[in-house]
Amino acid sequence: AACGGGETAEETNTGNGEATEEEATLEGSVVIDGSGTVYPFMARMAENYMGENEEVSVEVSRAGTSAGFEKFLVAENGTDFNDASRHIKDEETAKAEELGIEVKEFQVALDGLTFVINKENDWATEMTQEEVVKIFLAEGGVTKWSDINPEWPAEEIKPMGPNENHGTNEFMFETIMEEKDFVDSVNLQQEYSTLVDLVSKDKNAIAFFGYGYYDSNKDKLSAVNVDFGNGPVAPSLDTIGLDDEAGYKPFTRPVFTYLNVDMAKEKPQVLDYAIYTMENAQDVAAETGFAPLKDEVIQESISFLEGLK
Amino acid sequence: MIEKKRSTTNLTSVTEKFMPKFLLAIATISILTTIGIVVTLLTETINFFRDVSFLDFYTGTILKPLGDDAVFGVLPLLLGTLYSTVIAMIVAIPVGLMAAVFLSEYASDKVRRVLKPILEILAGIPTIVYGFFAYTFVTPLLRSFIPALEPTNILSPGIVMGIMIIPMVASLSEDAMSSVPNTMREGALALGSTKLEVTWKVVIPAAISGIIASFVLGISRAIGETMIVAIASGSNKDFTFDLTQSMQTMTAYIVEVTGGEAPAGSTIYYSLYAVAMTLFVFTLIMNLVAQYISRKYREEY
Amino acid sequence: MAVLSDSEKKNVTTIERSEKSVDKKSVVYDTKDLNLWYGGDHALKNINLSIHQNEVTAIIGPSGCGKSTFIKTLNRMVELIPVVRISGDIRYREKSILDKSYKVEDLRTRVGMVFQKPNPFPKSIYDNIAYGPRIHGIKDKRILDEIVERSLRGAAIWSEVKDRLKENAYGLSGGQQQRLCIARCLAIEPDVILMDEPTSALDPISTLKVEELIQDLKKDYSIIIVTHNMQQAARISDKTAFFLNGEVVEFDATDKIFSNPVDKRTEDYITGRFG
Amino acid sequence: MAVLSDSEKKNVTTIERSEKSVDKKSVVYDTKDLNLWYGGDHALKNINLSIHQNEVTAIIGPSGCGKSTFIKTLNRMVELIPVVRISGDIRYREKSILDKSYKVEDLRTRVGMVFQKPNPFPKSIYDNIAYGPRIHGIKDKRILDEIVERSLRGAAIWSEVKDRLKENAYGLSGGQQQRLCIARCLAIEPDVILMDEPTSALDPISTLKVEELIQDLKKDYSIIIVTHNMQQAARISDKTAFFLNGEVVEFDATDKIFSNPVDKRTEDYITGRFG
Amino acid sequence: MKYVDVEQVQKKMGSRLFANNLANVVFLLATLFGLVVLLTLIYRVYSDSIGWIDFQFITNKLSTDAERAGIMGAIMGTLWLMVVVAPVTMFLGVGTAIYLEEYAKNGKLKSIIQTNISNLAGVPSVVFGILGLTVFVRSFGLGNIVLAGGLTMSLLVLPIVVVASQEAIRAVPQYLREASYGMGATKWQTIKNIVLPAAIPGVLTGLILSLSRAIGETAPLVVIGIPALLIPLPDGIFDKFTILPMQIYYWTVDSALVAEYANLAAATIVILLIVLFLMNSIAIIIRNKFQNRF
Ligand SMILES: Nc1ncnc2c1ncn2[C@@H]1O[C@H](COP(=O)(O)OP(=O)(O)OP(=O)(O)O)[C@@H](O)[C@H]1O
Ligand SMILES: Nc1ncnc2c1ncn2[C@@H]1O[C@H](COP(=O)(O)OP(=O)(O)OP(=O)(O)O)[C@@H](O)[C@H]1O
Ligand SMILES: [Mg+2]
Ligand SMILES: [Mg+2]
Ligand SMILES: O=P([O-])([O-])[O-]
Repeated sequence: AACGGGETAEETNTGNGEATEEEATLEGSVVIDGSGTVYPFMARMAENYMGENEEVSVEVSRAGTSAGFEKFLVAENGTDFNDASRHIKDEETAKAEELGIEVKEFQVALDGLTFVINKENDWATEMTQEEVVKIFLAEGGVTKWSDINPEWPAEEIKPMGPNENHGTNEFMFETIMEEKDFVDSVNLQQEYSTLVDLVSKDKNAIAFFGYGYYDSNKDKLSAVNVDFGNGPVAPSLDTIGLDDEAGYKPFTRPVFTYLNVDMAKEKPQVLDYAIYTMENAQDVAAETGFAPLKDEVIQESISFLEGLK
Repeated sequence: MIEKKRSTTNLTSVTEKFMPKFLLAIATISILTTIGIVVTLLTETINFFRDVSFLDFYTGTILKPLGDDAVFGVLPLLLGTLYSTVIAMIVAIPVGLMAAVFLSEYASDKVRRVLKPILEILAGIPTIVYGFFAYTFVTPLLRSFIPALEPTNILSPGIVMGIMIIPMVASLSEDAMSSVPNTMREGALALGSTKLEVTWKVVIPAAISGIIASFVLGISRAIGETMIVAIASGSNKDFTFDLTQSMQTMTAYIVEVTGGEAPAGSTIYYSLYAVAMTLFVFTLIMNLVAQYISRKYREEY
Repeated sequence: MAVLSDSEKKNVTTIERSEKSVDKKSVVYDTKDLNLWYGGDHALKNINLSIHQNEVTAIIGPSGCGKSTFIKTLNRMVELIPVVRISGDIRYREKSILDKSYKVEDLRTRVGMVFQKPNPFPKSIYDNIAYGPRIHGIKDKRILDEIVERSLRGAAIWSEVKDRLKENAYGLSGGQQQRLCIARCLAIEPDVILMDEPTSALDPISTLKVEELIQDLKKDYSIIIVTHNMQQAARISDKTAFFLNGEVVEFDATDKIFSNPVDKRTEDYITGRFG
Repeated sequence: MAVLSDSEKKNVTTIERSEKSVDKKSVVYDTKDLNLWYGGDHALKNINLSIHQNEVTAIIGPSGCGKSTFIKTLNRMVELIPVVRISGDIRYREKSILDKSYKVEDLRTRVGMVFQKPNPFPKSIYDNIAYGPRIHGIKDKRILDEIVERSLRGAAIWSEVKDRLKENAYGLSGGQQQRLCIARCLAIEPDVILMDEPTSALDPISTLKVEELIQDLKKDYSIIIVTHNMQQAARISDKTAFFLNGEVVEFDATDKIFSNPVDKRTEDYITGRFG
Repeated sequence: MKYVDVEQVQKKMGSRLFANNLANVVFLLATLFGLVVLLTLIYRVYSDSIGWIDFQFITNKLSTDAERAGIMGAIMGTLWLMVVVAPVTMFLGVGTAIYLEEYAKNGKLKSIIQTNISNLAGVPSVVFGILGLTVFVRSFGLGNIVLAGGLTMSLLVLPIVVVASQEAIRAVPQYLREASYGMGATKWQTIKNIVLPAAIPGVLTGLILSLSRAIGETAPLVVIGIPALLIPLPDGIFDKFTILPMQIYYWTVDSALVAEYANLAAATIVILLIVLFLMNSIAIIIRNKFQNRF
């Protein structure tokens, strides 16, 4: 592969001279698992970090938010960070307390739950919030496109999304569907790549996942513009970031990474990486399809982390 | 010289006594491996059957390993495995057998010397490469004929698996046919048979157990094949009979669950072992059957 | 007797004629300047032989002299060896069998062959015999049954196997297997039977039985037999050809060859001075 | 010459003594009622033989009579075949070698063996010769060099190979290979050399060379040689044992055996009436 | 009564010969089918990789950015894996073969070991992965490092080396052993100095074939858990690692997300196939060179 000129660009926008000197002495590993939604963000972050810290190995996996928490909240050999596309649940917090693990939540970016359809699907490009949710509900009574709009094709809809390992699944189920059951025909997958592939090849497919995966696959997928009551809103970095009626509001969500604070105290490279992540969160978020956080959120996180030193 | 000899005698005789025991210890590693496999699988499988009843597992048509209402029925996986195996063998048996007949009965020495190594190359290609081939080439190709075919489906990996198994069936069947004595061929030719008749009525019946053994080994290989299905057959766990659909095999399930890194101790983690145990037993039976059949045929002449 | 096709009518007349004058029996095989090479090895040299109907012709000679090669040339089995080259002509029933248009399968249906080592198929006794008729298109069970019985009777083995026709032929003794192979050959109702040392793998008693059988078969078939055993040639054959280094040294009535050979080398050979 | 250990000093004296009175040469091997079975096969029957120092003893007899078996029993090589059972006694230098406490490796170091087919190791000529000394613990390059040269000279092959000691032994001709094997055997400075048809795979000229060598070696070693070739036995041996069906029919001075055998069977055999 | 009517036979001959000739062609085509697939596969992979294989691709580290991604990590991982697999399988495989061929009596134990080895050869690789995961990664607490993967792979390919070594040892002529014993060598001296050196080409061939199997295996490592994105190069057998087939796997799976990953996968396949081709060529050269030495 041709060597990208991007390398130099990235070097210039990271850290100051002082930080680099400090990092030069760091070594060891940082282990991150969790959200598949956050994965592209975290992978890019890790890659950038390792470009500057040759001796540190940052390992990023994407088992899904819930599966990730199971590996984060263990007595021994747990992960250092768990990325999450939802808030930590009460039972997970309880487990952390039981194990004596101090967990700290850092918001890293904003995401919008995006409903994607096949490029050939030229009818369902706009739906109301109610319509799009109905497709996924067991009691929604929708099996064919024509059940939503009689003018649409009388073909079976193929709803799909991430499986229960994923925070996105739970966000959909708990927040959007208000804990009503999924329709039986829903096809739940482990890998986001599978969903992208399936929708890109199936005219009747509709899937939900984080905006980032739509953003990087715009050539293969179309997004549904959702009408939340004020006219259809196209998901985009702008609309996700907006906090008003023109925004993508009910479908937006913060995404996080959870830090094992004990590990950060024990392993300097973990703490260093955490700080690095917060310092660069805005830039990397924009590159990987997330709406960046506000400065004050970032500052708050950094000062907490600096306090751990 | 002989004095020196004596000084080494002690060491030599110690080595002499020690070596056989040491080598025996090494040789038992292979047995330990088998024991390791069986014990590992069995222990966790027993744990699994504490959570899920044996009957439910082997008669259940619903497999939903995640979420609060997890259900473990292995039939969808068995069906997926059965489908991929049957499709593979539908490709591998006729093509492999015909290739074997060609190489053993029709081809001249020169032709055989060119074609056999090509089959061997085919057998040496890593399965991941076949997986890539199935997913990025065969599936799109098939979809242009069968529009209903899902992007991941059981048909395409089944076919590619069959192609992968062709060399195995061909070479083992050819071995069996080549060991049929020439006098039998001559006897049949002298009665006015054509080559096809000699092959069909004399050589194949005489070599039948070796040929069947090659089929059984092929089946065993198809049951155990992992990467092709893991890449190209998707992870649909529905109990469906439609081969244009995605279906998961036992092997692909194992890859999916370990790839998602199910935490130790959960039911889904144990289910990994129960499925692997089932897979292990199936392939073991197939291998033993193949060994039995081919041992029987070796005794024939 | 046999229902003959038109093309064979001519032969029938010949046969009848020949029965009158024993000396002028009709010619079955006629080789003209037959030469054969295995690669560069000249294995048959200018063979000119006429083989007559309803006779037993014995081919004798020391090991490697080309006996098997010659007999395998008569039904073109020798062509199975890729390096073989042939020149000259072989006429079977007046047609050149080396002709491209002559189908080997056809030839081999009319010229049966029995090999040195009994080579039954790994099938039942019945299926061994029925093999030939079946490939030639006979499917009728009754007809097959009859062919099987007749062939086994013809090979003097019927009484020994009639109760075990469905058993595998490999259960038979060596001598029985050889007679089974002869029966298998009879089942295609050949005109000529080629035999390459058919008794060399057999014990004396089985040999005797096969020899008797050959004497018996002579009535209906023409037989060409290769043998190492000179006593055997003397016992059963009408004519004998003595081969040496790929050449026919002498070919004459068996009595003549064994009592009064013309060639010194023949004499040396039959008196055991070499070979 | 060889640096002998204490345990061998005794032998040295024996050797010296024997040189004085040729008739009463010291006994090297003595077998008492030696019997050997391959499973149920009785291959050696009540063998009683005494073999003397600095003599060539030939073992003759028809194929399968047990010659190889006997000679392989003398260095216990026969034990490599799992089904072998032995009874009776073999005394080598007055010690019973069938005794459990007798180490075969020791025995085989003192009793060298040359086989029918030349069997050099797939190593260089040098390494072939040095193999024995090395396994017995000699590592010093200078000593090894000396042993190699002396052994090759002893086997009359030094001049032919001295410039190619580092080449693979398989590059030698058959006769050279056999002499190499003899040299290899000399390198362990044996007391006795066993030879099982050492020339049967060689051409006449090589055979002659090996025979001359054997005559020469007799000065320093005791030699037991199995041969199919009666002329060879007559030419090179002092004593000859005639084996038949696992028994010793006659054992005497070679002259006597060949000119005036006692047993009818010996006579029949050496005059070529069977075997 | 004549049943085999010469005319009938001749009449049928045409169709029988036609069937035979047809069969000849069909069987040839069936044999060539493999060739066609092979060529298609190679062409497909090659054309997908055009423009993607260059020096940078080989020497760069892994990256999520397709333009910058390289396979140095996978290459290093593969090499380190070999550092574990080669000696371990050699040691276990040759040891087992020597025991079976030279020491074991033709008894029950020998037949148990022998049967066991042929059964192990038929155990699906994914099951070995589970063994490795449970024993090496978890019970021994090694984690998903080169050593754990290497040990797993060693057990997987062990039967190949054992069988090849057995054949090689069996091919050493008995007369060489006899010659050695005849010089007073002990059994082990004979094995060490004569049998093994003579068998070594066969053993090496088996070893190379087993290594090429190990290089191409994916399933056991997927089960053991190789991270999808591992950028640092492994420095030893205690480091985490990835190997070429794993990289192909992840890139193939993710090719739906980033189309260029398919090209990267194809390029990696080309490299992998070249490596395998070279290894097999070496094995064949060794085999041919030393085939009929005795
Ligand atoms: N397949 C072959 N390829 C090359 N040469 C052959 C082949 N078969 C036979 N020959 C050679 O042809 C010559 C004649 O062989 P043939 O088998 O006809 O002898 P034969 O008279 O039948 O001997 P035997 O009595 O030993 O059966 C011999 O020199 C033999 O070496
Ligand atoms: N390994 C063996 N297992 C069983 N029987 C054997 C074995 N080796 C030899 N015999 C039998 O022991 C008898 C003597 O054999 P041996 O090899 O000693 O004969 P020989 O006199 O050396 O014959 P030749 O002159 O052919 O070498 C023979 O009947 C032979 O069949
Ligand atoms: Mg012959
Ligand atoms: Mg012998
Ligand atoms: O992969 P998730 O972001 O849905 O947990």
